[in-house]
Amino acid sequence: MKKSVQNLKVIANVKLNNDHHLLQLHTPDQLENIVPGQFANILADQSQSIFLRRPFSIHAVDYQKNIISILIKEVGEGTRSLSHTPVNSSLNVIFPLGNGFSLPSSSEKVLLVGGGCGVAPLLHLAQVLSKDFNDIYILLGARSAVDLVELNQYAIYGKVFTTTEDGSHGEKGFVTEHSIFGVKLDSFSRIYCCGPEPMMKAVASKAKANSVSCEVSLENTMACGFGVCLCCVTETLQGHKCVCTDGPVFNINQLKWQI
Amino acid sequence: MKKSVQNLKVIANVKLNNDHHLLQLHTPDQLENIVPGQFANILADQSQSIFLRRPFSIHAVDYQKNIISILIKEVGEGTRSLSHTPVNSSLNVIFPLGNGFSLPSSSEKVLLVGGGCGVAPLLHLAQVLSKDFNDIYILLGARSAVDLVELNQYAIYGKVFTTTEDGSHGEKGFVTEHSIFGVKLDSFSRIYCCGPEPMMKAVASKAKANSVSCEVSLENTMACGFGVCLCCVTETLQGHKCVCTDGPVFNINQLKWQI
Amino acid sequence: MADLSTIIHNIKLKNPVLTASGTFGYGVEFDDFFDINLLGGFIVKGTTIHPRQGNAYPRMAETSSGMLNAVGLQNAGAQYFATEIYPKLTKYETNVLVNVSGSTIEEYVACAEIINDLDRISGIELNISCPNVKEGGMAFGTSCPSAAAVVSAVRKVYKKTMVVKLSPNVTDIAEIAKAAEGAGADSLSLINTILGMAINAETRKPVLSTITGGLSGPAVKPIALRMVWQVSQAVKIPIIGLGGIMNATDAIEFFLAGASAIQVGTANFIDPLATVKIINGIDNYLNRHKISAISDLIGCLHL
Amino acid sequence: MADLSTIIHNIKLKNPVLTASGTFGYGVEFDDFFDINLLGGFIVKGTTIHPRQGNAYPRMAETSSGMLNAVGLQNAGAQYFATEIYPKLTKYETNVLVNVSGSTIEEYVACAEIINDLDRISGIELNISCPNVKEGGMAFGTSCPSAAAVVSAVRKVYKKTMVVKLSPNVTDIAEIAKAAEGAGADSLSLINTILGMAINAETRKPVLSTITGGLSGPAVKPIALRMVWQVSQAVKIPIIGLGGIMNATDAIEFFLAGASAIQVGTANFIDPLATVKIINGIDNYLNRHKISAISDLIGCLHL
Ligand SMILES: Cc1cc2nc3c(=O)[nH]c(=O)nc-3n(C[C@H](O)[C@H](O)[C@H](O)COP(=O)(O)OP(=O)(O)OC[C@H]3O[C@@H](n4cnc5c(N)ncnc54)[C@H](O)[C@@H]3O)c2cc1C
Ligand SMILES: Cc1cc2nc3c(=O)[nH]c(=O)nc-3n(C[C@H](O)[C@H](O)[C@H](O)COP(=O)(O)OP(=O)(O)OC[C@H]3O[C@@H](n4cnc5c(N)ncnc54)[C@H](O)[C@@H]3O)c2cc1C
Ligand SMILES: Cc1cc2nc3c(=O)[nH]c(=O)nc-3n(C[C@H](O)[C@H](O)[C@H](O)COP(=O)(O)O)c2cc1C
Ligand SMILES: Cc1cc2nc3c(=O)[nH]c(=O)nc-3n(C[C@H](O)[C@H](O)[C@H](O)COP(=O)(O)O)c2cc1C
Ligand code: FES
Ligand code: FES
Repeated sequence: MKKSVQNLKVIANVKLNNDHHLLQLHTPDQLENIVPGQFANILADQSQSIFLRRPFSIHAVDYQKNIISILIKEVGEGTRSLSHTPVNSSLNVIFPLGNGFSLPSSSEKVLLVGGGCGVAPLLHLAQVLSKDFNDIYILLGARSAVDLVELNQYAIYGKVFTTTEDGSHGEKGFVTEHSIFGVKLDSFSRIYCCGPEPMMKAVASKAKANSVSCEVSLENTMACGFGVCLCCVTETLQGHKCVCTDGPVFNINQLKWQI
Repeated sequence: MKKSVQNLKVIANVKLNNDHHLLQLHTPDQLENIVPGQFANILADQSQSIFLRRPFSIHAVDYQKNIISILIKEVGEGTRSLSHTPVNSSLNVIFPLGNGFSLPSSSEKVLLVGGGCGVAPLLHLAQVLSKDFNDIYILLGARSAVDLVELNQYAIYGKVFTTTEDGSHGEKGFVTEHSIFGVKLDSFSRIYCCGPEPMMKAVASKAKANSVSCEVSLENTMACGFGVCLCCVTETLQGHKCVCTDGPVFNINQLKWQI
Repeated sequence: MADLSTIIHNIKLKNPVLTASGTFGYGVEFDDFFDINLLGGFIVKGTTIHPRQGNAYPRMAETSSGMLNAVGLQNAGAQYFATEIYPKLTKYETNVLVNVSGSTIEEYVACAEIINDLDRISGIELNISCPNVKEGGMAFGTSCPSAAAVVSAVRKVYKKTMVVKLSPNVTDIAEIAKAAEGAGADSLSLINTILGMAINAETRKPVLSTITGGLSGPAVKPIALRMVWQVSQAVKIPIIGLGGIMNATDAIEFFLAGASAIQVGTANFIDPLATVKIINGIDNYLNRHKISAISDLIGCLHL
Repeated sequence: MADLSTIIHNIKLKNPVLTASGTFGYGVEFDDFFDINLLGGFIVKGTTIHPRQGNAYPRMAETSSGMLNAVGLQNAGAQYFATEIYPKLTKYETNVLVNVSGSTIEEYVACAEIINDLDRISGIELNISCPNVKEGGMAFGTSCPSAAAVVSAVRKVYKKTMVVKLSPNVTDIAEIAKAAEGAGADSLSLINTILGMAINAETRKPVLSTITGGLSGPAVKPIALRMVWQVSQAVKIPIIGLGGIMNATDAIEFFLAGASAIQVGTANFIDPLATVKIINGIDNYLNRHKISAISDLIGCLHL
């Protein structure tokens, strides 16, 4: 789909837990193909402390109803303001942006690993992957059971595993301590990963050790979101690349990570 | 009453016409004496274009219920945002500020002249004056009948006369063209006036010609509202005076107006 | 429809709205959003003779009504621009200017020479004001002799319209403006970003990898407007005003202060359609005020 | 409760929060709001040897995250201050500093001499940076020789702590800072307002009677922070940082950049209680980060 600037109507705003909200945004136009991992850059109410747009992964897409969903974790003023957008008001959104995950061309066994708010693009990814009969394992990590949102949604598309740091849900520990990583990781043909950078590096390192192809979705401070400001670079083997256009998804082999 | 910074609860917000709103603000503390003509400096939602507070005359005071009313005319972003403050939310208000009108010590025949949004402090003034058996004439001018708000409120406290530029209510023309100014103006011992500057100057000139004492309430661009920034000066015979502390009410004899 | 056309030396602009270098990529990034031929013109990214990787991440900090950037002139070099990017820009019918930068006078000259050979480029904007590079850049724009030296050296090799972009990080911008005019500038653009800094109180670190960076956005508008006004009193060549322009009203203010054209920078990030809205807004303003041509507004501040 | 005390030359402040000259009147205007003895100290309005009417109305323009003022040092003169206002200030137990200005070196000296005789005044802040007066003011603060001249002249007559307030309207603030230090300044405060301009597009007139005015508020914070950082690298005397401080986080940023104390200016207009909130906020920050004293934060930016 071509990127565009649109005023999307908020048709639902569901509070999932203390700091997560799920927003459903409706467009009157027919949605065209959005690649899982692409994101939207959203304008919050401008205030003294909110000047720029805020980027959010596209969490789910409903092509029938022309709805995109956004999962928002409150971390500062912008996410707080957006989390409290009233239903029926509209938000100014630039989307879809970025490259998205690369998808298998035939059925494969894939592992999706998400932690914290990094889970957002994985639902859409699972949704799309599940259409092509892939064998989908989804591992989600969080601090505690309350931080694991929408597990039932993921379960529609794949086998869901969890870890929590306090052991209140699934296995205790970090995602990379989950037993999936203990057994033969190379039974997976691909790993898709999204979450805090240390977690992604840990996953990438396991993937690399087992020679499994691995893609990660990076975050970065963005001013534009569509490749014109050059503020969002990450170091790659081909030099500085923009996370907003060359990414946010990168194959770990492209990155200069010490793993 | 000592000035203070308070969060006041909006207990009513009534749309009076296309661009006027009446806000009732409640304080949990007992209100002490507020002089008619004093004002409040209110913080609107801070945005890129609203940084400073906005000053508004105190329009009416209810000492029993601890309510002050504010009459707001929408002219820009700040007044637009304040006009749409939802009931039950709160506004940060510094009040009461400024000097207020000087009140007669015994019963007198007084004329209150207001135009446009300048009518705001006159209701409170009429309210207070009426307690001391003064004979109160209230002349209100506007562009058209729809712009004349709350006439019935003023009628509680005095005899109300009106002018409109299009003749849709009361006499046609500007306030100074009203027949009150045609007959013996010196039957009044005081004139209180509030409105656009050209109108106040016209009234002041009639008052001066008839040797009637006249007080006007000035507006000015204010940064603080309580006398510390020195941004709001007006020229007086005693040099620059702050409209926010030495005013907003001035006797016309203090001013350097060419009338 | 009012007459929005304006002239910058030899460049006739159909309307006075340009985009600021470093905020509009190479224009192509906006093709999805609108037809950029609607613009008076656009100015491509800062170009240098040698390819530059730019500064390390993080390069951006949000501030009150503004942002700091520390991009540091990341670009693939003038030769790459000429062979790989320029051909893609020839599809546009509007004016394209190239923002030229360097660490030494020789680098400026070498870069300008390459651009001089590109037919469809209407002019260059000589960036003597980039605060985000260790050598050269802003250093040239902060003293009269060095500004004059680089401007006159480039003047010798560059034949078309040469706009010189001034730095706001100076005591007296009018002096630098006069020096640039004297050395052969055809037009002046101002302001580039103002040197600023952001600190993360929680991590106790500077937000930017370079510690300081360049401030842009509405926060700087009052400063930009003042400088355009001061420069317009000091020089005869046309001025292109920029700094914090978000809407048509802001643009009008710059015309009144003396700018013959304006550039839109940071606003492109917040609203990619800002420029078209500004063009329409200027037209509306002129019609509402019964002013038939934008030229009747330029420098017409009532004092 | 962490140790918030800090030292500016001979002045021991119980906490690092002062108020900026011209934004806090003579302190008494805040008596209704809070006990101003809670402050580390306050700095009274710009005082000159001769009474000044200040500039004509309008003197203020709101801008994005900031404001312009063109007050122009309205005050009743040093003698009036000494006889009429000073006696009212002796009731305060906290530090009171007087901001001193002038059109000539002689005027600065004469004014400082009068203040020198006032026992309860802890120090002066020499304002060589006011952008709103025709003569003197900022002109002294924009070149090293003139800054040094006025500072050393006042140094001869003023015996207590002399803070010199620098202008941000310069190419290289570190140079001016060194000149002031060399000439005998005990401390430096920065920044004063940045020269800016506002235009009303509807009336086509400048908003301020003086055309240009001084910009303050959060819009200037990144610039102020950068300058405090630059000056802290250049001088040994303590720095008082200001410019756009609205809350405790802003204040912490200035300490990290190298300020030993801070001033709150424009924020007082928006929230008269801003200073007390900032004092509490700094205490909370130190406790949360387990830092026992503010002195452990000053200049401790992790690079
Ligand atoms: C491509 C992309 C996709 C994203 N998808 C989602 C999503 O689906 N759901 C979601 O809740 N969030 C997502 N984020 C993160 C989200 O954009 C930030 O949380 C948001 O911008 C913070 O805004 P704020 O005003 O609330 O916080 P701020 O006040 O701006 O910052 C609060 C804190 O968060 C940190 N922070 C701010 N922005 C980022 C960032 N981009 N990366 C890392 N740390 C940051 C700041 O340093 C600060 O400590 C995504 C970011 C990117 C780049
Ligand atoms: C002592 C005092 C009492 C006031 N009482 C009332 C009242 O009871 N009700 C009411 O509706 N308004 C009152 N006002 C005016 C009110 O403060 C302004 O209308 C308001 O500040 C405008 O804010 P804004 O953001 O909507 O408009 P802005 O966007 O700030 O300005 C919109 C337009 O209004 C003009 N303007 C802004 N402020 C003023 C001002 N103070 N005086 C004259 N023109 C101005 C601007 O130049 C501009 O043209 C009073 C003002 C003062 C000083
Ligand atoms: C991310 C970014 C990159 C920039 N890169 C350049 C550049 O390469 N060359 C240049 O002359 N100016 C550059 N600038 C400065 C802008 O062109 C402009 O002068 C400045 O941002 C002020 O305008 P604004 O407030 O409208 O953004 C850059 C600005 C930003 C924000
Ligand atoms: C209305 C106003 C009046 C000022 N008057 C003075 C003054 O008399 N002397 C002075 O040194 N600075 C004066 N200043 C500058 C402030 O002290 C301070 O340096 C500046 O506002 C930046 O700080 P802020 O952003 O916190 O306001 C004044 C500022 C304002 C807004
Ligand atoms: S955010 Fe602007 S280039 Fe990526
Ligand atoms: S508004 Fe600040 S002194 Fe009147």
